[in-house]
Amino acid sequence: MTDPKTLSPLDLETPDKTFLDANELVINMGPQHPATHGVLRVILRLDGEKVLGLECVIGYLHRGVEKIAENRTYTMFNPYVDRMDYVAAVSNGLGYCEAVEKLLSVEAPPRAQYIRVILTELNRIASHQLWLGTHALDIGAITPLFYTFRDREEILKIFEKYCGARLTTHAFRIGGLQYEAYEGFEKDVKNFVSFVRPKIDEYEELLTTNRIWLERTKGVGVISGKDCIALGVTGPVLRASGVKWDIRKAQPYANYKNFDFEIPTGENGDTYDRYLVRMVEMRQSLRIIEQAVEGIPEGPIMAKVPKVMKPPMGEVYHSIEAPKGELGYFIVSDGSTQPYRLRVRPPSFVNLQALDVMCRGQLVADVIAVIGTLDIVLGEVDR
Amino acid sequence: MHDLVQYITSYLDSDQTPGAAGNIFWALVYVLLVFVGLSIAVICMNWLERKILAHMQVRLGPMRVGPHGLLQPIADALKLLLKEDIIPAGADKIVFWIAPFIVVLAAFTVFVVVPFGPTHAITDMNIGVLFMLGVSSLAVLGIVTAGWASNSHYPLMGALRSSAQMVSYEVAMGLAVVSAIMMTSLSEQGGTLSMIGIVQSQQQQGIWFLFKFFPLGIIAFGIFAIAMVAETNRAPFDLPEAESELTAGFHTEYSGFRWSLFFLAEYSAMIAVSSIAVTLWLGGWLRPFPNLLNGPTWDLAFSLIPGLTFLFLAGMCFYNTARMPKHPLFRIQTIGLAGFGLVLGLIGLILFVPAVRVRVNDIFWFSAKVAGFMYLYIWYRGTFPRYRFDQLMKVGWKVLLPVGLTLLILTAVVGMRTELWAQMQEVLHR
Amino acid sequence: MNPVTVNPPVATPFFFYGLAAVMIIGGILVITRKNAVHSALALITTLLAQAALYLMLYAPFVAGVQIILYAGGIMVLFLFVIMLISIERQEKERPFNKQWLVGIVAAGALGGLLIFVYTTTTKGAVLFPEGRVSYVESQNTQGIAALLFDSTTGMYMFAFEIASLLLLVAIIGAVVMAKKRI
Amino acid sequence: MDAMLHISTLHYLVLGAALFLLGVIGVLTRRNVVIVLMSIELILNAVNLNLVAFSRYWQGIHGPSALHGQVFAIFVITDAAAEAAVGLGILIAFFRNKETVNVDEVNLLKW
Repeated sequence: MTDPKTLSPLDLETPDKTFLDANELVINMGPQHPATHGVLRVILRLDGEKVLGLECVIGYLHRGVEKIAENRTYTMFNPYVDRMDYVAAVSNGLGYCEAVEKLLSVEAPPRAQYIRVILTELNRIASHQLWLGTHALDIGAITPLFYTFRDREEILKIFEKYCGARLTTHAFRIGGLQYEAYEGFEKDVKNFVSFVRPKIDEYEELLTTNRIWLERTKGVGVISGKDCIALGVTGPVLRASGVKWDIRKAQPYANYKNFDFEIPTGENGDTYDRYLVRMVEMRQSLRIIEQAVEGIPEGPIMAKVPKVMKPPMGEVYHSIEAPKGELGYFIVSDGSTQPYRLRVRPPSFVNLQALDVMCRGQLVADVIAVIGTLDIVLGEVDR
Repeated sequence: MHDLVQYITSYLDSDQTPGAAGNIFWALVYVLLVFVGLSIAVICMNWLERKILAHMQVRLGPMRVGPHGLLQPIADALKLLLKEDIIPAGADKIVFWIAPFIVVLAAFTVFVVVPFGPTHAITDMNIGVLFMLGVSSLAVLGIVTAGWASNSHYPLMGALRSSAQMVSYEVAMGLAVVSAIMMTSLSEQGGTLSMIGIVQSQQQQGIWFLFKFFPLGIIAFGIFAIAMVAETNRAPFDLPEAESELTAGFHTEYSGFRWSLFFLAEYSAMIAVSSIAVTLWLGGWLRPFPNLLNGPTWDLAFSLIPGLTFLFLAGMCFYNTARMPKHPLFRIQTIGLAGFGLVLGLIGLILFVPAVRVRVNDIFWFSAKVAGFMYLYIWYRGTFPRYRFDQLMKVGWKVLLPVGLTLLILTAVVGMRTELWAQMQEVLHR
Repeated sequence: MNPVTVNPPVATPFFFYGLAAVMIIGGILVITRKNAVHSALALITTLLAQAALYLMLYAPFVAGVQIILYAGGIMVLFLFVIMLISIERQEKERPFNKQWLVGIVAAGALGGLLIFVYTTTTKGAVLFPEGRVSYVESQNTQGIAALLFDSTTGMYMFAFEIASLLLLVAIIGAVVMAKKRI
Repeated sequence: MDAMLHISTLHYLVLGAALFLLGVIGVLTRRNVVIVLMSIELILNAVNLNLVAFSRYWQGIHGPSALHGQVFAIFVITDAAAEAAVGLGILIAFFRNKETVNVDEVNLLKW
């Protein structure tokens, strides 16, 4: 797990003698720790409070999602993907459905695509809100958490009204949607947009110019764009480092090319920039939602998809821009009803690799901030 | 028997505190009163903090135990007392056992010299401020030993952080205090370290030291206000118990009764440092504008405020009683809330009795000022993220210390400007 | 600045003997405990009892300084250092050195000398005339300040400045000694 | 019995002497440098007690402003602070090099 080029493996055998004579202190953070966002275990090698290096130990939440896929039909596997990034279940579903659609060479009808975009972007806002709340909580500001959860509730209500579930929605079907948008869906979404816009200002009011917040986040966990690309880091983390890479623009899927939105980028690649990027992303998502709601076409919501799906032999890789970064599905089909192999490229897992680079030379308290800013979900890291 | 009665009643006419008057009976009564009052204040703080914080965070806070969660602190206390008291296997048992008591002792002993009024204090010490600073600095011993005795990494780190933090902020705190003490020397009876003397000196100079030598007084107060938050390990300086980093800092391994002692100590320490701030800068027990709005009419008007405050609180209770859902399930709660309002109203009415009114006025204003600080603490907690350790040290040593030193010199120069001016004239004329 | 004569407090002997006992027991614990933290805690107890004795001697300012500096400052430093260095090894080792017998004998001899001096009268006169502990309340803090800083009575001003210089030297010395990399 | 109940200067001196002896025993017999330093603090405190007691005695003779003993006590406390800081600094430097805090292992002039 440790990259030998950058870090010699941690010596966990020799016990640390004292704070003083030993230059290094090895401390174990997690898997039961309030700030590791789940069951992440981080082994820190410290000099006093300075981090010399760290190693992530993962797998405490491993459920073998990819293996399960090999024993399920394409349709049956669909709900499983919701359980990976449970914070952004809709995005996961979108990625999977589109990947299978690509394999089947079908395309969802326009109306389905529009509703998909609305739900996915709503989900992106929900995910970012949850991130903001927990991240601020890690840095010690307890109030934003309650604000974001209050507003996230509105999104979850829309999900619940649409498909009956709040968290693991299973909103999409291969080839389109199972449910037609309910009566008043558009009105709800419009209401939500006008409701949440001032709320985002409210979060920013609490944090953006807060001196302590600035001191805690500026210059913390800096990572350059080059390093990001080398490590495969994607999503807001990459964009905050100044690389303008968003799959919605770079390889448009699901109708995104019809919408007018901007990709925010940062300059310094520090925690504060990542915060700003995500805040702007929320606003951009609102913009997309507004356009999508205005332009929902009438028409069918399901493409013609066979009842028993037997995709032709072959393989397909399809990636989407999930809230946390590039979420890719690589599916190998042997022509049967079940995938021969399904591999997920989860953004959290890849982004977590950057933790070591970002934390070197920082203090213990910064590790917390950096874990928060990476926005990992352990369900997705461990799968 | 008659002597005893005389001994007891002699204090009531005294213009000194029982300790200074050598009246042991009343001193003990005051010790008891302060102890009970402090415990009640901590309980109230517990409830208020949760409620205020909750309302800041768009939620309700405790609502289940009693009307509006009024009995929640009592339920919490019961839970803590009944909880198993765990001593970790590798812990140093004696030290682990003693540590919380050191902290509590330090936090409570401070109140020996807190002046709730010119005669309402356990004793008036010649070195009151010094005593307060000294004793409150003893709390760090308890914290360090607690962290060490737990024999675990996180508590030890919390303890080391905490001790470093408290020791460094004591310096800035001391400097701010000295600048206030220097201001006392401008009054007729000369400079003093006695807590009561400091308030009397403000009364005599006709100005709260907060506004003295504007803006020097306010800056000194600001330094103290920052340092006191750090000193009590509260947000945004709550690193020793930084939840997200060190789980709970030095008291990670504590549970049950011992943990509740730390809790008690934290809140009484908050009240203690707020009392120092109130005494030094906000005129202690003096009511607002004692010199501007003087005369019997104003005196009467201000002395009615305590009673009115309690009547207002009682009114709030009755209003909420009327708003309670009319459902059999809520009957007990409704009655409870009404009863609570009744008690508050009775207290309010008692406070209108002239004999009580005169005696309690001081205590009311002092408590009201301290309560303002308590609200500030909660407000900070609701608003600020947490400082990082090096930033905290930077604020302490590189900002507060130089500012405090400069302030000290400036205060001395401004305070002695007439003498300095005279000397300069002398030199020039020579 | 008027001295106020007050009556001798009633319970003085009780408090004196109580505090003396605390101090002696604390002192014994300091030199006998294996664990340095226990020693430090015993020393803190001793120091606080001594501060109380200062109060009994009508020296409140010294008592205050004792609490702030000794108990709140120096002992925290001690505890800090004890926690920095490991003490697991010391637990198992013998706490006394090889010449402990010689040390105790030497200290005993010194003690004998002191007892001899205290008990012997010089030319028939008692060393300290009985009852000369005066009960005069004075403006203690102001008095000390007058001795330290006043332009007329301040005879210790120079010594005070030297003391501050000593502290400066000590600060620099401690930093140079303890810093890992300067 | 009266001498026992009437606390005089001598009482404080005896207490000071006892503390002083305890400190001396600690310095001479203990191996742990930290405890040796603490014993030195004990000695300094014994001296302080004597000084303050003398100051009291002196006040009885020369009036309330004769506080020289207390001033000296404050100087001694200052001194103790300096001593503790430097002593513990040396201790840390020593510990870093030798990984021990025992005085009888300090047997080299240079290492």
